[in-house]
Amino acid sequence: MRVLRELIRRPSALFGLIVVVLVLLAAIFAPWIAHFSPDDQLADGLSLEGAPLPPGGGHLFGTDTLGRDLFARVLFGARTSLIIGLVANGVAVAIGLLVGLLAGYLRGAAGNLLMRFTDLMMAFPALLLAIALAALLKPSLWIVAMVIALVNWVQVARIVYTETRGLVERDFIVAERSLGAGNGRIILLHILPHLMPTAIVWGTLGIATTVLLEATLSFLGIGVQPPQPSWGNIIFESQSYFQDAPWLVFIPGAIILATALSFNLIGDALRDILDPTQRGRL
Amino acid sequence: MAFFLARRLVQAVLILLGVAAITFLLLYFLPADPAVLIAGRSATPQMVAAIRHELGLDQPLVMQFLRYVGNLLHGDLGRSYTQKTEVLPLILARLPATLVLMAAGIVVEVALGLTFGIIAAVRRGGFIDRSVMMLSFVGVSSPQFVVALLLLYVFAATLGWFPMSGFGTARHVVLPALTLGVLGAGWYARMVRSAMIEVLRQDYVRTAHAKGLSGRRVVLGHALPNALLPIIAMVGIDIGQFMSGVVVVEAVYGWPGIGQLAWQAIQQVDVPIIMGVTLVSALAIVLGNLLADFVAPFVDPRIRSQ
Amino acid sequence: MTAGRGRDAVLTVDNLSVDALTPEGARRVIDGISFALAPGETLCLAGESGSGKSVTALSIMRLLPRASLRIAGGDIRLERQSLPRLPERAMRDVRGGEIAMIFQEPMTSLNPVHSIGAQLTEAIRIHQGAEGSSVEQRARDMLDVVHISDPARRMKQYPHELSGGMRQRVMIAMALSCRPKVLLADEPTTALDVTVQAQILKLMRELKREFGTAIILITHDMGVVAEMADRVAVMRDGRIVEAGPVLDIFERPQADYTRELLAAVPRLGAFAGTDAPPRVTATPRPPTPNGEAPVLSVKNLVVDYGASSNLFRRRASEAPAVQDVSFEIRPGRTLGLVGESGSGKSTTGKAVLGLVPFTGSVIIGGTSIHRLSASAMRPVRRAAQMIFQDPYASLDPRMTVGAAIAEPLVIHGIGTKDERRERVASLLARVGLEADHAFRYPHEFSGGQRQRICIARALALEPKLIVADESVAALDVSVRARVLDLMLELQETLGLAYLFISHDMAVVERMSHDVAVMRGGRIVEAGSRRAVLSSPREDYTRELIAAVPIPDPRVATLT
Amino acid sequence: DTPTNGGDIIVTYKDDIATLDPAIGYDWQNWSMINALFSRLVDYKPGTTELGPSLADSYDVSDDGKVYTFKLHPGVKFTNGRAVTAADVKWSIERAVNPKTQGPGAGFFHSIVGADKMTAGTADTMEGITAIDDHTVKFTLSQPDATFLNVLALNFASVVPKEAVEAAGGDFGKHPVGSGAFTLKEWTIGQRLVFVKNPDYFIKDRPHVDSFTIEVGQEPLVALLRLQKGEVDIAGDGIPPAKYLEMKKSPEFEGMIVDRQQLETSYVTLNTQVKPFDNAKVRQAVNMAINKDRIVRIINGRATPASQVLPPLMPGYDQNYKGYAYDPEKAKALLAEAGLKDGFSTQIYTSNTDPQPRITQAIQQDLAAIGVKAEIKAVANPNVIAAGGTQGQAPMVWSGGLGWIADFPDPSDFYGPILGCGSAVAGGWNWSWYCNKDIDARAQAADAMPVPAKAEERNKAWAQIFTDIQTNDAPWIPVFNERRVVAKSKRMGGPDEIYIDPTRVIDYEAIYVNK
Ligand SMILES: Nc1ncnc2c1ncn2[C@@H]1O[C@H](COP(=O)(O)OP(=O)(O)OP(=O)(O)O)[C@@H](O)[C@H]1O
Ligand SMILES: Nc1ncnc2c1ncn2[C@@H]1O[C@H](COP(=O)(O)OP(=O)(O)OP(=O)(O)O)[C@@H](O)[C@H]1O
Ligand SMILES: [Mg+2]
Ligand SMILES: [Mg+2]
Repeated sequence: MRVLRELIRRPSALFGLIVVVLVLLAAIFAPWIAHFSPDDQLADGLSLEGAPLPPGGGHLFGTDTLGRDLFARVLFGARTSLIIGLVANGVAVAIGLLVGLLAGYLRGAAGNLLMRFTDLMMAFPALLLAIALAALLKPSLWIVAMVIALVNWVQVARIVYTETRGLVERDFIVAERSLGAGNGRIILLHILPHLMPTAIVWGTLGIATTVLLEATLSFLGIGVQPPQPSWGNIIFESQSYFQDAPWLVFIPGAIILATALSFNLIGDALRDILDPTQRGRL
Repeated sequence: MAFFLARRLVQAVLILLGVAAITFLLLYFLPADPAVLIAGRSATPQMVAAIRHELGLDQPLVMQFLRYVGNLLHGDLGRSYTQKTEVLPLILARLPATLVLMAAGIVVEVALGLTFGIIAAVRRGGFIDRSVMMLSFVGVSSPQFVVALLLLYVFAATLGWFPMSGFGTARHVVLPALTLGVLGAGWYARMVRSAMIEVLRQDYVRTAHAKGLSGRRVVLGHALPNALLPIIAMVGIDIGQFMSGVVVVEAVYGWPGIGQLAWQAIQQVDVPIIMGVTLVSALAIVLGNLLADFVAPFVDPRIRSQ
Repeated sequence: MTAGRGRDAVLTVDNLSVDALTPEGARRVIDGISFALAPGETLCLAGESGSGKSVTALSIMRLLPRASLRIAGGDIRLERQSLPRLPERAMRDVRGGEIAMIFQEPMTSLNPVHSIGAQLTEAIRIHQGAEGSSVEQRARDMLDVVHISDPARRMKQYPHELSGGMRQRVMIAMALSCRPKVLLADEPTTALDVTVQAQILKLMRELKREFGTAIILITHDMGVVAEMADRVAVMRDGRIVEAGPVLDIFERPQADYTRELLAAVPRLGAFAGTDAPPRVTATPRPPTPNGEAPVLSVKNLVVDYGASSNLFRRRASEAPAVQDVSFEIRPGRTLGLVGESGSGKSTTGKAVLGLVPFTGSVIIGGTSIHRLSASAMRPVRRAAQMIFQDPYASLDPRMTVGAAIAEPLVIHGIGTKDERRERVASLLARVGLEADHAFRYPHEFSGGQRQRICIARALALEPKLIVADESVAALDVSVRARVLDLMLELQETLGLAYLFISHDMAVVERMSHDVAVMRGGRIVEAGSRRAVLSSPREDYTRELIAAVPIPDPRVATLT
Repeated sequence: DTPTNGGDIIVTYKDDIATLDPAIGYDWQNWSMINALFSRLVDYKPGTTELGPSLADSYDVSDDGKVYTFKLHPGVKFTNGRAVTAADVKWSIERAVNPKTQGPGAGFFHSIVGADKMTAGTADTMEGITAIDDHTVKFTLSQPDATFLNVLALNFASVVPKEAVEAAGGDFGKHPVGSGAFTLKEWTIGQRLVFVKNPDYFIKDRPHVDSFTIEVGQEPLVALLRLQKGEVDIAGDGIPPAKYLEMKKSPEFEGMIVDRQQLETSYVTLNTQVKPFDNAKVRQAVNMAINKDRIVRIINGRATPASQVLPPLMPGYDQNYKGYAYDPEKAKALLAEAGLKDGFSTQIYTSNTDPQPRITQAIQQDLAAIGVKAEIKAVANPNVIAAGGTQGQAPMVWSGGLGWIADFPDPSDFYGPILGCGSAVAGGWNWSWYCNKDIDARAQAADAMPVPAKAEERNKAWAQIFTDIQTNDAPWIPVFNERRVVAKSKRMGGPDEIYIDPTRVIDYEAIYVNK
């Protein structure tokens, strides 16, 4: 409650909060908000020559190259993209945190092994992994999310590893050990909270990139399968139309940007609020 | 140092072998059958079988892999299924362009990232800081294809300042490098900013001020060198990314880099090329990290004596 | 104000006020202070932590953090020039050129990525406009002046390759390289060994004589004040409560606060001839039970950091950090461990608690802890606790103080939530804090309070033995006195045994029953406090004792 | 207007040029380049489907249609200076058939005696080809083959010099030597190929341009921009959908767009071995469900809705057959008849390059309207091919992007490899897995009819075969016949059909620059 109050007090965080809430509402209530089905290729959705219709008239955001209502697609796409951006990216950050933390904390063979494994994964072109998984698994939204998580955790692990190495040397960790605290307790209560700023940066900056990555994957056939919309594949499908039908690229683009930015604003604010060392300080 | 390098080299070789093994295994499970693709649509099953035999695809997976590694040790990456030629020359022919673009892209990225990151850190919390952070978001959330084409329309097609396509002169590299740089600079700006904020509150920065140095000199001469380590690590990572992943920019600017080769190979499931590019990019990543480790002591003398 | 505020003052601070900007509004941290500094004079700023000493110095340099501190009124004049009104460009010439400053932390005040030479010559280049080999020569000369051997080689070295004392000398060389009129020294020796501190103080006096530099020396060590000052200004809560010539201050202190400050200063030799630490309370202490079994018994302890090897690297270290150390401590007694920096004191302390791998035997309360598994070690931990040198660093900044104190109880599964809460409250009370402090975070406390929190945490498990590693080094005199008193009181009431690690001889004298002197990883001399301090057998011990500044301006030890 | 000689032109493509080895190259980019580098015994007249003499001045067919004897044009030389002989012809075709060559054209030569042993790897030569003397070569077929001359006009039948192939050590595709209109002067991998005029070309007054340069790695959108600025003469990949309408309408591009029919049909295969498509009623029903007009609209009218397997330009195309009209109601009724009143769920495979996934989505929507839920599988081309060629795997495959463009203008090319029993095998291209023994027999009979003697009758027979297949069994949904679109600069001369040649894609021999 206190956190929420503090969030609302900051104008930038408030803005972020409003956008995020709007996007969430849009995702949840998409069927009630949209006048059209996102998959419905409307008979009058294309010009006679087959060109998409610009925003205005019956279509708030215009139509896409198949004559579907873009507004409806963006609304329903929010569901896909939020899952990709939040869940997939979140899982990636979580795995990265876990592996990096363990590798940095556990010294000796176990830590070394973990880090070498990370090196190996790092040296492995992400796209290839995705394609191979595409062939092995039946593509679905959740598989896509998993693939993205598998591809993206490595760099987080790297950074977390370095940071953990620094933290472990700090006196208060030694102090905890002298009190008899077990590894689990030290990791969860005393190291993890200090890694949150990094997690927040990667968690928020990563939203935009993963949403776009999903589009690349769908191009390779492992993304969400058509006609299911996602912000990424709306852009990707029609990026060559950016001159002739700019709304197809720039509307979802702006929405991705605003969403990622809003999460970042909230993240930044949360970091300040939750970090007690910032409180009462200037 | 020599010992350290030797150890890293052994590690690098192991990593490459690991990458080769995993890649091989993954590709083995792809449904596409190269023999069918080669034999063409007028072929009979016997012809397909004959070609499969020619390629050694009728042998067990382990044998195939051992043969691949054996050839690898002789510098033989195999023959492309679709291009019907040795893979190594195909990759080598595209290496110069890739390296040029990589160097130029990283230079732009780092230059922009450093400039904006430093300004944001120095003006922390202010209007400039916020604008820079906002821009960094625009950078990371822009679709490459659109940015590349926009730059091309404006600076090449309309203004005619740069050639629209190709590779060769310095003017050719400007737009592709700029595209990559603009898009990648966001990450760098963020990293530089947070590293600089940390460094700027160190005691030695205060010492530098106390000496009477100008603000610029304190920031660039004393603070910046201390904030460079994470940036160098990131450049190391980037080297690998550039080695395999700048398909879109290469395509828009007609840049003869490895990315296009890799993309075509992926689209055509040309396994030997995919393997080759994977290994080369893994090698680049490993070398990139090695390079970062190698450069780090020059930036931070403390590492030198470890 | 006795010394000339007149025309001959090189630096005048006139009714200076500084505000801290907080979300709640401005808070005054310096409140109308005035003083003047004559050429060649040394003014010591003394006073407890947070009294505004550093802020005063930074105000003079105009290096206050812009976002949080602002000069609210008054004037600072360098000869005739008013510094607050100077344009930034002109101020840059003043900084380092006319007023130089050295900081408390020699370890972090030099830039780790630039060579000593580069950092030294930089200031000379800027302020003297000189170039080339003459600058180099000048820098080498300065290193010579501060008694650094082999200056030519040092110029090429980097800060991490130098010892703390050497780094502080480099800082001084840097500060003096442009012959400033005024030198601001903010706790320049607090982080250093007594022996090194003595050398640095001596150096500063030489330089003052040679260059005629006026010095503002900030310190909380009254020994240093007595040693160095011509005049003293005592600060408290942003005000100067008393100022005057050093003899007046020490012999005829006017303000109550000054008297308090002086009373709290431990003097080496004050308790010469007694065996036990002085009583704080009137209650008679129980006779130290001599026959009891030792709480801690250490035999042939060796710690070798370099010995850990892996598949790729096997390197025998030249010298183990701790070699063949043996001692024991009985309940209710304190063993003081002294020695110069790097002699292995902390390592010994950590080994005793099983925090670093070691060989030899360590027996705590009858249990040998060598190679004990984590779970088997747990009950031992209840009996032995540690208080660290830096209380701030040893508290998790993201945990409330209450949670930190309850932490050991939680770890060892003692009590219910409510019981633990009560326990925390009583522990806080015990170390002189209030119950509602439990909900605050470490950064909201002063240094002394933090150290008490650490003590409370260590006491939570009712240990038999506490290893106190430099646990009062970071505190200023008055706070230090309170913490030491508390520790003694706890020893008396709870029968605690201490392994008390310090490089401050006076403090060791104050606290210990027995003293052991370490050097190069070995114990060179050990025995009862009386024996070691009053009639040391080793030259090294004598050197250590001699290096301690005596808080009496009439006794000039370091000339 | 008569063609003028001279000029250097630039052509762009997005993808790399794979190989210029005539025994191997088999995609629409390198097809025309190989065609220009080499010569064959017979060849098509530019821009037509009419066969005529080339390396061979004349030929002779035995009465039973089994023996073909060719007389070589005298004095023809490879560009390495050596004269072309009958032995070269024999060796070149044997090479194309040999499995060691790993060429995709081997199957075309199946009717030559000895071809089966060669493809099985049990023989090194084919007794069906004999070099009688330096200038005479004789082919003996195991059965009459009406398309044999067409086969000899394929790139795979190009004549290559043995010594050059061997000298190249497996890399002949990068160092081609032939006797065609052009020679390859430079190949910078990933960047450009430069072809220059062969001064000794045996056909008089050919080619017209001095050289043509292929620039690869060019994004089609950018290629058009460069075309507009005059940096490029032919944008080989054509006009991407995003630009098509704008360019069509803009007067600026007047005369720069070539837009022509080709021998192509885009279709959906219905796997006759997979439930419920094993029921002909179901296949007919889905045929009626597809709104082809709308699909054509989605690709901006760059195609004509198709009613049957054969494209309109192909001999044997049945003008009168109208196929299945769009009628969702009737489709639903048919489904109900088949016992699928509530529809069913299935999958449709498609290539993942634009616009194929979009077209598939339109098909998906049409199917949904009759209660058929089709899940789209958009994957890379080789994976589509793999899925189609695996028994029982892909219920439906959209052929767009891998579409059947005829190898030669003969209806048989649309049967054997994609609808005949012989290709309904693992790894085959008959993705409907359609096998009708009766039809197979009729096809064999039609192919044995000698041409040109019975050409008319043969075409009729084929027309009936395809009509019967579609009316009775409906293994396909023919969706549209796509037109090819090429953009060229205004200075390029010549009729449209040499820029979209029915057999050569682009006829580099015939194109010229206006002075
Ligand atoms: N950056 C800052 N922002 C706000 N308040 C500050 C800042 N720095 C110091 N203060 C406040 O100014 C007062 C004086 O601090 P100062 O650092 O001068 O104390 P000090 O006498 O040097 O103490 P110490 O002996 O611990 O170094 C303190 O109350 C402190 O909280
Ligand atoms: N973690 C470590 N790894 C390697 N060497 C170490 C480590 N900690 C300490 N040392 C080395 O062991 C020796 C003893 O160090 P220790 O910290 O015990 O000294 P100390 O007497 O406590 O000094 P100080 O008064 O400066 O705290 C030193 O040479 C030090 O460099
Ligand atoms: Mg201070
Ligand atoms: Mg220590």
